[in-house]
Amino acid sequence: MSAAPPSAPLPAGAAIDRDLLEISLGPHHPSTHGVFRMDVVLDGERVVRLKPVFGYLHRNHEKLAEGMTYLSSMPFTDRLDYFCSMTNNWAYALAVEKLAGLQVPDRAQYIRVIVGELTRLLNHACLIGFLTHDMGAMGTPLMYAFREREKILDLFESLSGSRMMCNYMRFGGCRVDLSPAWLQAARKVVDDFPRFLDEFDALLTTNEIVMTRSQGVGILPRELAINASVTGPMLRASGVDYDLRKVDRYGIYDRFDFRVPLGEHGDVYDRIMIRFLEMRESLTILRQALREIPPGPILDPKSKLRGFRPRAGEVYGRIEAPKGELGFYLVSDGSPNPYRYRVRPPSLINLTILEDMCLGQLVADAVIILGSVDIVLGEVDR
Amino acid sequence: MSVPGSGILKGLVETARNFAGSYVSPERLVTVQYPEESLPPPENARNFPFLVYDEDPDKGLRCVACKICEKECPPQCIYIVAERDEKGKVLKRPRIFDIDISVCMNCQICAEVCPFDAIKMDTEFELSRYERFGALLLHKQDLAKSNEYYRRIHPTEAAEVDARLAEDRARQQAKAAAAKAAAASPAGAPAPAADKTP
Amino acid sequence: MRTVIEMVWIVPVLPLLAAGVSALLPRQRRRTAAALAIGAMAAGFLLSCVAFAATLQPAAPGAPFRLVRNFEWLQFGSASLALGWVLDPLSAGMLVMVTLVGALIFIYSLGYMAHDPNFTRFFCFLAFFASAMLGLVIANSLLLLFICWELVGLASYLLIGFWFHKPSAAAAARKAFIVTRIGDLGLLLGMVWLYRETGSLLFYDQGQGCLEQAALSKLVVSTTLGGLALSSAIGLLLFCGAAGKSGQLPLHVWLPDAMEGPTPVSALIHAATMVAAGVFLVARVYPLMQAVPSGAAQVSTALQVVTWIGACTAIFAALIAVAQNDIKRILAYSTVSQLGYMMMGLGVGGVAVGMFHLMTHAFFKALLFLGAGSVIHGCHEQQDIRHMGGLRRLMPVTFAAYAVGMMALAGVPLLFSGFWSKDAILHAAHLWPLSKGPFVLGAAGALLTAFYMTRQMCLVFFGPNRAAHASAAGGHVSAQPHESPAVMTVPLLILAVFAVGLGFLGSPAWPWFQGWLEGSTTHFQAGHLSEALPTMLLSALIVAAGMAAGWWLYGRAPRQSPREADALQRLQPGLYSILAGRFFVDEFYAATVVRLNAGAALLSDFLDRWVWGGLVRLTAWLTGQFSEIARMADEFLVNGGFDLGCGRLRRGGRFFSGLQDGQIQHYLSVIGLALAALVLWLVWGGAL
Amino acid sequence: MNPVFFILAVVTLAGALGAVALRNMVHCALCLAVTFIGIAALFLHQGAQFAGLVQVLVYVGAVAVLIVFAILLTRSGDARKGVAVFSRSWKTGLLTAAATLATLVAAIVNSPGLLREAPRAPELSVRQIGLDLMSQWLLPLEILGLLLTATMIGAVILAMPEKPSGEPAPGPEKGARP
Amino acid sequence: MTPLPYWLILSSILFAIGLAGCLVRRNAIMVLIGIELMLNAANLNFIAFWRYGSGAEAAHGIMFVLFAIAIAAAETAVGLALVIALYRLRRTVQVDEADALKADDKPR
Amino acid sequence: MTAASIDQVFVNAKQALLSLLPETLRPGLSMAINAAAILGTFALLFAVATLLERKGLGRIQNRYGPNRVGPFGVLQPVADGLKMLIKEDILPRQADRVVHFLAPIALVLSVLLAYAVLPFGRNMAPIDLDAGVLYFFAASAATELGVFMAGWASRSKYSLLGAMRGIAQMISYELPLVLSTLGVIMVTGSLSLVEIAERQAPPAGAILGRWFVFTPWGLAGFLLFMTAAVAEANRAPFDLPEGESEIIAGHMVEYSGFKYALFFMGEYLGMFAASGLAITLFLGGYHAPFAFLGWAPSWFWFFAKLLALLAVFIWLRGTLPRLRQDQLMNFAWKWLLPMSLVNLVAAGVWSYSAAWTLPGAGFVRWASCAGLLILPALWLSRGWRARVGPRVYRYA
Repeated sequence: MSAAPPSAPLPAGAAIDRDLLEISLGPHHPSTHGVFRMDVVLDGERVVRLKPVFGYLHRNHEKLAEGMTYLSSMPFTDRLDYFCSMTNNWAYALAVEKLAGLQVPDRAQYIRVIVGELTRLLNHACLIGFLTHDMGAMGTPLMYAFREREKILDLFESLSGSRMMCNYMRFGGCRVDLSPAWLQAARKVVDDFPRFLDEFDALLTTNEIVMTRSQGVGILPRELAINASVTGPMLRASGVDYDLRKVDRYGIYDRFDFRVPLGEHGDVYDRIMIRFLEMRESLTILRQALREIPPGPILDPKSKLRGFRPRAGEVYGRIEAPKGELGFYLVSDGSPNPYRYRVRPPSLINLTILEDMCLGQLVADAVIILGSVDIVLGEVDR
Repeated sequence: MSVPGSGILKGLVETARNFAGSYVSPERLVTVQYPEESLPPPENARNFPFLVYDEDPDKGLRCVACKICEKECPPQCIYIVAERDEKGKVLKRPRIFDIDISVCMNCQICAEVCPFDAIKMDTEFELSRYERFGALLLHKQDLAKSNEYYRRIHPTEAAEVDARLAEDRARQQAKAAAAKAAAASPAGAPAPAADKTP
Repeated sequence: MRTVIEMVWIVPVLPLLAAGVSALLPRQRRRTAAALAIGAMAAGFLLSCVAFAATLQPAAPGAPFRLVRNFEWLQFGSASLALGWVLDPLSAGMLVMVTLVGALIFIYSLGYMAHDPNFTRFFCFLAFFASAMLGLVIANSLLLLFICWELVGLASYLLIGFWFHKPSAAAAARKAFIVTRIGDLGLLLGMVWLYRETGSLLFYDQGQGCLEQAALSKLVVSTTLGGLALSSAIGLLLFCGAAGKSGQLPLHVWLPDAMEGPTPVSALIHAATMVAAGVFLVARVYPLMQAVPSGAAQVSTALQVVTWIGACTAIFAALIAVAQNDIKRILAYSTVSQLGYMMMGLGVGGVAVGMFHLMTHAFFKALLFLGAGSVIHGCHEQQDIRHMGGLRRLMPVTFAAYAVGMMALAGVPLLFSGFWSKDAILHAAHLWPLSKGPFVLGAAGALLTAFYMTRQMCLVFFGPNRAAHASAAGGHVSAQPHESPAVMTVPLLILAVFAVGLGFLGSPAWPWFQGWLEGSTTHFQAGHLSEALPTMLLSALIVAAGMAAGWWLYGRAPRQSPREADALQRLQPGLYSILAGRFFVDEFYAATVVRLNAGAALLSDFLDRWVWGGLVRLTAWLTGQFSEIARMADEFLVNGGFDLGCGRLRRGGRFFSGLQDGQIQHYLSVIGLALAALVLWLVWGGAL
Repeated sequence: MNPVFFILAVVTLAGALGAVALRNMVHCALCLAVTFIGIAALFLHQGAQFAGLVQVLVYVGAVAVLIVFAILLTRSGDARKGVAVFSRSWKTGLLTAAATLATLVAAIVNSPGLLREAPRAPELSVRQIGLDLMSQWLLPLEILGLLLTATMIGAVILAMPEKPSGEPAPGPEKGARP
Repeated sequence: MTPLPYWLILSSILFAIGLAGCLVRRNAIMVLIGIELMLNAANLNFIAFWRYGSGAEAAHGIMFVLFAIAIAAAETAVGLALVIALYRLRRTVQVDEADALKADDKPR
Repeated sequence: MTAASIDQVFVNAKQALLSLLPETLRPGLSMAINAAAILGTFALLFAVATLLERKGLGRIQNRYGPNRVGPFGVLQPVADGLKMLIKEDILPRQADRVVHFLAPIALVLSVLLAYAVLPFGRNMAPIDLDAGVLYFFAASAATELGVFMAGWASRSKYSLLGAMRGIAQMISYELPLVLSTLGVIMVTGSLSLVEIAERQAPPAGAILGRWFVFTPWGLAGFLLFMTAAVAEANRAPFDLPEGESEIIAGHMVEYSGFKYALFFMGEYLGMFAASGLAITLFLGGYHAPFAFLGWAPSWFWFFAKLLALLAVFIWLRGTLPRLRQDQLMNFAWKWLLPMSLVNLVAAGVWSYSAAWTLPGAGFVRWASCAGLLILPALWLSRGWRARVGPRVYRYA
């Protein structure tokens, strides 16, 4: 055990005579959700300084996109948040559609909502699984979540051809139409899902250990959340009513009846529970969408694959991705390639307040706080 | 609040149910013993691209080396060199058509942008090789698969493609016939130039 | 029936269980806690009644019923400590009294403390207190008694300081604890001494106990310092404890301050039960206190002291009570005064006289305190009687009950218990062979008692209501006083019945109480009545005089505003200020230490500045002169040799200070070496 | 001399030597544990079963671990170069120890009455020890209980870190973010 | 059976080693270790004398050892707490630097 | 073959074997046979347990678990063992070689020593020590040193953190562990495990054995003991010393190959030993649960109970997340320790009230004992209940 050298500047608030321990959690660590590193300075087991270090997975995504056509960037968006390729596609498609003035046909809108909400289900379920795994639950909830996720991924595969890297949406609609058989399968998945949620509920939400571990831990105050432009379930767990599906009403979300659950304490438990409740709301959206989906074309006839050149201009398109506000900022100079391409990744921005939440907590808390932020390093590092 | 410990008991009951359920309910025990049995890929499944040929693996390739796919390929894993004749004139077929499928990311964009339905997505996924270099760099002859194969793995899509091609061909022939008729009437025209469909 | 008597220890254990359980309860479970405490007390009361019934039958004529069960608590080596419990008329009477009064007060607290956030804790403490008190009562071992005694003190501390957020309450609790501790030191010393002399702390142990003949006869004959019999010396030490707990004269200061606790606490502890523990202790060890060598007919020294202190306390506290304005403080001083009466009764007339007053007093003082609590409750926490008045119409039930209590305390003849018990004391004092002093003091005290109670009645219940003045004068806005709920008034009425009826158990004509305590049967004999008639008449006269004086001063022309001067003050300003200042005992205690200190400092300063200073200056001058001469001699004669010596010394000092280097290991080495040398010397030096 | 005794004695003494002589203090503590175990074994060898087991439970299970904890807390675990391990007066210390040893040994050797065999095999059940503790030794036991309580409180208070004035772990002001 | 003097000599050596440890090492914890060794040596003697003594009173030796063990444990706890407190105060546990009671030259 | 002869088959076999040998060698050889039997049995049980754990966890998580090596994967432990044996033994450069080497040995040895007093069957206690329970705790006390040695010698921050956690946890939970056994010791008046086991035999004519777990204090003591035992064995939900989400594997992080396997084995052996003690103290030892099942040999019952407790261990591990360090400590000191003291009082009340003969005394006895346990339990957890609880969420 080596103390921080006495000459090193001490973090604010650390008692001078304490022996501080500096450990590096990551980049190869079981609980950092990828190649992410936290430089943690501990007083005993209490965190007095935490420096998130990322960039290990940087792939030059934004710069690459400026050198290729609009369409070519689509499969790369799959790899941002590799749990949620559908919503990534959607956000990008939304931005380009705004830029090019394309109209998405109704059926495609419905399909987008369906796959988007399915994505939310699988993301939240797995996140809760990962989080409880970080709490040491031996992966049991995670395995249950993965069991259900498989069913959704099967749906995605039979729809788009790939399980995770769907590359499904196109500017002005979707790539393939879904079949009645697919709809049937999707209904079955949606109908079965509540049973899994109940199972999860019994396993976790009133479990004393989970509550003890997560209540009052990693509190994110409302003001800080707003000031740090945190979005998504994190923000709503802190009690801010902000959901782009309600605020922007992009796509056709105004046609569905659903509620936005809000937390009160802004701690880890609230973040878990908000995701639980959001899954239930997603299920109601899905039921409505699967019931009401109309026939029709799935692609704007004005859209074209080859030689796509939107007019010059700039645009910002955003959606409520499972992890928060996912936005694409595009500048076009009228050429086939975007002039500027920028992603607003929710994971990265939600991660910026990690230290604020972790200070004064124990290492074990830091791990679950990180888990509760819900990051995917593909999106953080891009 | 209920009795302390009830939440833990509930959890224990839940895991016990899953434990027992895994013996009786195939819905819970979803694992497939992979090498012995494997799930059939769905019809839409895609993995790596291949080149479709009709009848002859070399001559029958539908590819005309137009290089649209090479340009659109996001990870730029396609390498095409068009065939030239002795005089250096570009012929409409590839001399080299390489795909480095260790780079390829299965996005299907090549297949989508191809105007000739010449490149399609395969469903083969067992691609492990023992060599580190070159084994996953597929050449034209490795990539060429017959249209029958294509029909087998993607029946619906292939049927659509076949129908479209047939329609195209019919239109071409009609057009050619019309042109021929027109040409035949005024003067002798260079004939086989219209034979550009593969 | 037999089982109940055998298992009388259950009586204190029940409230202990209740206290334990309600300590575990969350604070919202108010009803449960109250039900537990009251249930335990009620059950205890029933069991006590059964036990009481058993004691009605004396074991033999002249020997009261006594059931003793001892057991060994600790054994080390050959010695052992035994504890036990005893059931005799003394303890049975106390059991019934404590459980009954306690239960009533508990019920009363339901109403009084209804809005307190720490309701649960309150009942926990109450039950704990009751348990300790009951344990004290049935203890058959001075050790067990002492343990319970201290527990009672602890409970009292907790309850006085129940509203510990009030600094005055916290201070009062501390004061009570410390002052009684002073007395307890005496008790402890007495106990240890007794154990040394008799080898047993059991009161009754088949002839082996310390209160039984074998031990007493040994104690009586041996004397200690100043010819004092051992029994008296030990008895006096024990009395120190009793004086502390019962607020006898030098140690009475804590009791009035203890009124900072909630009123039910005042009623339970500082009127009815706990303060009676001192009296009970004296009664319990009475054989020891009164023991004189056989044949000698004089009164033992211990009893003389008890009598005089009791008498002085009685008159002293009564005087103070005359000039107090806080309704509870008046009652508190009255309690001190009555405790003095009890002590005096014990001294002059024996166990029965003292205990009889204790019993009657318990009921009517509890009644008075609860009534005062009801008044305070009705007047919105107003305790100053100058701000009351005219409550007779607003609180009729309280008034009636209070009046009964007041008359019992004042000793209104014939109908009220206080008359009979006080009369018994006065009668016994009158017959006391040594001096008539206690009788005179007691009679004066009785006069004063009647006077101040009348004053209080007049100010509180008669005349116009002066609460409006307080609010007009910027006090908190208070609504009209109102009658208290039934849960508070019903216990009052029950107590009132007892305050009236209990007196007939001990009237001179039919001294059943005395007979019961002594184990003889009694019959109605009107002849005794006539024997006591003169004293009765006298005391009736005294009471009448006191009440008349009170009415003349306060009732005739009721005061109109709170700020008006007191009637007595107008009459005798100097006396009044002394009395209102409570003879400045507190101030005396507080000031003695400080003043003494300051005076000593002044004296030292003076001595220092003038006497020693002068001497020093003189010496200095002389020395200066002398040194001038010496220098001459020095410089030329001594210097050479002295310098040499100094150098040596300095070097030696340096060497030795090097040994004293703060290095623990060096010290340890020296110790080790020395030890080795010592052993060597012992083994071989001795062998050779 | 009994071989069992000999082996145990050697182990114990070796452990003790290691415990005072090794440079690395953690090694010292571990050697100390070996000594304790050796002594416990000697107790067992003597037939003092209960005492031996208590020795292991208390010394190995608690005291050794405590010492190890203290070593870590005071960072004395690593013998740093250039820091003297032995005190300046180590010669005096050794001399004292040697003198003590010599004295004791001389005393033992010169006591003629000691050279005899053990009189009997001890028959002492745990129940007997318990009964003794609760009767004959009750007072010492109670006092010991009191002592242990006082010790516990004292040790906790001594080792409790002083509260730093102000906030225990001040983070940046919540919500006040530029 | 081993004769009694062997036990006593063993315990003497143990005691001497403990004493040496106490006197020779600079670290306060080592001093405590030395003390523990000495205590154990004493315990060994108790047991030996109990075993070889006349021994009618059964358990006296054992009792002494039991009490000694308990007290030694308490002593260690307090001693180590003191050492830790010392470390907090002075950042050192070398006994020869802990001589502040001498109060002259080294103020801290 | 009669039931009795099956019951005593191992004892008789050992006697037969010993009778072949000269008299002087017998005591030593008897010990050696015992040791060998324990080693063999529990090493085998260790192998079985790892397999069962992996299969059980798999099934709990809706997986198959290992099923490749041998039929149904039963040879998996063999494969694991082989793998562990042939893996490279990595020694960190900075590590203290000797201590690093000795740590796993010390750990496993001290755990193994504890087995010497467990009665595995009728007449099958290796040594019937008069102070058996004390011996058990004394022997297993040294495991803390093993953990410390491992953590310190590796010179890794993670392993040191893990070791500190481990020691703190083991010390804290040892107290309730010991205290919760005191009830049994008090009631039986003996520290000998054989005698304790015999006291729980079904009385003549009765069907149900007199297991201590059937009394309120026994049940509470059993639960307390098992909780503390789970923590002593560093098993979920108290597996903080090796909490892989924070400090990866704690004190074992720098170990590989066979030394790591030894640690693993130490953990399992500790678990078996604690379960064995729990069985002997509370679950009737080697006695059959019902008198009419007495035909099965006693050792069968012992091991059946052991496997049942093992299943509980696995089940808990498959279900529960782990606590945090401070919560773990609070739980030990502020809940478990007071509760084990209260349980001691309850046991006292129970044995004191045995003399009650009034009608309904049995019920009163039960009720008072249970109340004595439940009320403090609720009271002790009220601070926790005030802070932690299910929440209700609002919707925008």
